Amino acid sequence: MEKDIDRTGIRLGMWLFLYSEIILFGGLFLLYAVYFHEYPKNFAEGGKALDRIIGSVNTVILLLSSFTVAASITAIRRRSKKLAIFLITFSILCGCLFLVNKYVEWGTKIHHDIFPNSATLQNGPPGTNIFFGLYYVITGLHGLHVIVGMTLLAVSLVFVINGRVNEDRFSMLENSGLYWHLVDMIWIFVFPLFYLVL
Amino acid sequence: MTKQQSFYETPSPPGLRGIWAWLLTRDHKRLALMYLWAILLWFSLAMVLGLLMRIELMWPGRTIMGPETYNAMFTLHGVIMIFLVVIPAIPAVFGNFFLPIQIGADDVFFPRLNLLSWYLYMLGGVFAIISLFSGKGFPDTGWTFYVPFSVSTNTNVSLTVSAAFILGMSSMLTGLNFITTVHRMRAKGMGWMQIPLFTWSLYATAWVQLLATPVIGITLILVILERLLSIGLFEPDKGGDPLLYQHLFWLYSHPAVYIMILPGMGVVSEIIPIFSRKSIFGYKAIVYSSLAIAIAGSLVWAHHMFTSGISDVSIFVFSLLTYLVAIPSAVKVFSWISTMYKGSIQMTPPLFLALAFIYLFSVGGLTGLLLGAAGTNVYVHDTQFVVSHFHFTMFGGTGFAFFAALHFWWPKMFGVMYNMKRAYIASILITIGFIFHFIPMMILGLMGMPRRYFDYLPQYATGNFLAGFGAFIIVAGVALMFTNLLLSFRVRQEAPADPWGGTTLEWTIPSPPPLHNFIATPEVKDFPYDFRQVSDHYNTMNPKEQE
Amino acid sequence: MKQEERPEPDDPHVMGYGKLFAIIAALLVLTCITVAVSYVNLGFYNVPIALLIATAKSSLVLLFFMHMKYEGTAIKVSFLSTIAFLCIMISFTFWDVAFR
Amino acid sequence: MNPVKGVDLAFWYILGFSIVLLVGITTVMIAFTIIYRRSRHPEAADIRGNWKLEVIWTIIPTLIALSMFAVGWSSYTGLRTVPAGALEVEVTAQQFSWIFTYPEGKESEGELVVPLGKPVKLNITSIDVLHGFYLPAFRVKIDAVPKMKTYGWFFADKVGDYDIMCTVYCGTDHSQMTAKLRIVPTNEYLQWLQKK
Repeated sequence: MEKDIDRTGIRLGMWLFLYSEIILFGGLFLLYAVYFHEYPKNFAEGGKALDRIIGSVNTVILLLSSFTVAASITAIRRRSKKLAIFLITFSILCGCLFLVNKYVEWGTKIHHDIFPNSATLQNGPPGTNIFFGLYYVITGLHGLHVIVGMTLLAVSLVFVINGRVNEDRFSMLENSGLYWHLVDMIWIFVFPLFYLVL
Repeated sequence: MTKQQSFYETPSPPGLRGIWAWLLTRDHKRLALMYLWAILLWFSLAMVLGLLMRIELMWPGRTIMGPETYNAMFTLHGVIMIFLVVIPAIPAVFGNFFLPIQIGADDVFFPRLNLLSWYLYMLGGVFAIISLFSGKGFPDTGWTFYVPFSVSTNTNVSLTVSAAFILGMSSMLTGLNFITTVHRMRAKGMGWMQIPLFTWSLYATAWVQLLATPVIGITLILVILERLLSIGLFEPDKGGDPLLYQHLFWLYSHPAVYIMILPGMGVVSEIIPIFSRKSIFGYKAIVYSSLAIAIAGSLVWAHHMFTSGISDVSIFVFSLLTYLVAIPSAVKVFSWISTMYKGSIQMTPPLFLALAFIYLFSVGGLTGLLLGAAGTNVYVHDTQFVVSHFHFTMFGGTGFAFFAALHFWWPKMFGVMYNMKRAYIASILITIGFIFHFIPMMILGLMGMPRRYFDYLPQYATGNFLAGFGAFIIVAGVALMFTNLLLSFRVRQEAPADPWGGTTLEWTIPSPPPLHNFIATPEVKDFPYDFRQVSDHYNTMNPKEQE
Repeated sequence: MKQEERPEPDDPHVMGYGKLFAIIAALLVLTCITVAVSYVNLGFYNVPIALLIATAKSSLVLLFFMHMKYEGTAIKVSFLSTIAFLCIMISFTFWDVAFR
Repeated sequence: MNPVKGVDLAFWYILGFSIVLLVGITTVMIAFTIIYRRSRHPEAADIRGNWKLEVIWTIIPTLIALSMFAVGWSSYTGLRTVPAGALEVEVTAQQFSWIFTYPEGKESEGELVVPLGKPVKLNITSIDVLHGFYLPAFRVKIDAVPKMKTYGWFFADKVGDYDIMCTVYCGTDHSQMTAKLRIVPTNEYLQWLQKK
């Protein structure tokens, strides 16, 4: 391409996409707000049933990975390619760890017969059913976003290795980073809403 | 001027041939035309569905189909018309084609994303078709997919809903592309107040597309999850609240109404000044009213739910806000009419259609006032009156604006001129048929006939018969209009670069445009609607006399 | 359009490692606080406090990790509009559910 | 006041303004196309706006719109304020019929019989999907939502038969989901109530 790259324009496009993601989750947060208003007690009980430790660990994992992604951009711009590769790889591993935790967490819950349409939820109070319904939908959708984010980071990693992402052209990495941060930001809200409600 | 190769002759990216030059193109103009053919096809299909429904309703009882088929038909008519025709019609066809040209750019900012949008659009259409012929029976929920019915019916709703979801993605990505393009690719010297009004309206629309569409996205995902996993988020038996579905649904679908109408208003704002040879009256007022409609339109969704059991407090708030949305639309209508004051008006098919737009859209807007008031809303909500009202705004508004845009930009897009006389006859036929069709429906609604009725009580027979009669006239008119436009390819009466005497940038380049829209950097005027320089050369647009 | 005509107002700003470290440290501290507070029963106040801390955390991510602090007005204004729209979505629904 | 009157008043108020506006807009539009047609008026004036005019036509419609809102709202309060001493009938919607349950325990499907001269309050719910209770003659319309109680009321002021229809699409036989309202003199009503 002989044209100059309009990095600001590309970033603007990415941000616009992120807005739509924010609103997508916003619809779920709307449901959360209304049902919390309707069933505060069941929500508090449901929150206590979730494992606060796993939740906190996952929060820390995502925060750390966000940091390494941000640092990898600095690294690429300061031409330390090796450091950038290390940082991106670390972030992707963090994502994996997050998903493993999530898997364990969902697994335990499902083992205890708590999943959509399970007998326990069907016969329990409606508020609890709604709480866990929302829990599965929101964390599920979030998990899907983690996977997409990891894919984006993996592609960026390949590009960094083969030099298509370098100190002059790093929009791909930057945009993957923005996406990853957004996934982190959503988790920052999901965490207190599900694990810390009282 | 030596004739340049038009974009038809130069594929982009280069080296592609035949069908691939279209299927893999990144050229905004080719994509626009691909949308155009798809939309015309869908429109014709959905119109035929509508006609069949009207035939069924012309006589009481079963006429040509049973209730299951009828219910599937109005569902499909709604889904196709809303998601596949009216929402993408003007932005995807004329927006894609003319937004970059009007701001002096070579293409949209993300050409590849633009191609992806088209594929998503087609994929959504394919899903809609497949949903008809698979699963247990036609989807029969109406385009609103209201829960709990849409969750409990065992017809093939999931696939239809997925189609709507994919189409939403396509519309959202188009919006994203337009916003970035307007922000980053304006020609040098084009400030915000030098942007043509059509582009402005698309810009305002794009924001609504971008911010409102994800809401329907998540809502539809939840419907699908509900059907697959029965989570219960909207299921009253499991603690869910079906009214929340309606909130989420209208949170998108009300702003969507403005996604549909704003670009149409933009088209009219282009047409009226050109044929009045006079600057638009109150350029800034029109710009701000577009933005105001986009913003305020997002605040009034619950006025679709006044009888659904929501609280009286919310009815008060949403009814009040609804009246405030009416104002910017009124401002636009007044500005258009004032533009004609002391103009030099030349009647042409696009102007005729634009004026029909103003009339029919005013009827739609004014009947909207009856729907916005809490007390009268209770009376007419969910009756034929509402159906009539929104057809006045969606078909009388967006549909007519789309027809007007077709006739307005046809010579620019294809370089050929259609037959004026036939265009007039077709436009008049559609207008008359429209009134014949929808006024009886309005009266039926006031007499109390609910919507989505396969059969009706005897007192509604006359009105339904008349409406069916009108439907035939509309279909005849539309058929004539499309035939006339297509015949222009056979006759090949060449159109000049600027057949109407326009002032915006698209009229400064050849018809049809070359692949790279501008050879030299375009010169941007301080005011996009300055007609003082337009010569008398354009007094007649009949090319035979123009020489 | 030839884009080299437009002087690129690109951010020359590269986030220093030190600054990034400070942010991540602050984020971790806030996480500890919010978990700690959740063990104390403050009744109704637990929710607003948790949300307040979450907002503070996401603001840090937004402003520094996501470079929002150094973006132009277009992105800043549009982001705030998005958040405003989100707030309207949620709060206007409460006109209904809170008074039903 | 009978809420029907309030709704009709609001209706004519809004419709009146609308017709005036529509006729005005259309006439001016057509008149301009004729008066300023190019053959008669070849040179267009260069007018780009007039802020005074624009302010006026923003403010006046705002005021009209607000008055319409007020009229509409006050008519709505009539529909929601049930007078004391109303006869309360439980209405249950199901695919595809209406069931009316009286305080005395009588159940009736597809037929709502009420005594003349009494306000009647309808407590509406549904047992399956959404339905809409619509009684056009008395301007009553409210959705029937499962697990939720909604209400509507009317003043039975004239003997006669009236149609009840379903307005929210509810399945194949949505259009067949009708019922009859019969307003009868009180003694006839009492007799009907006794019947098994």
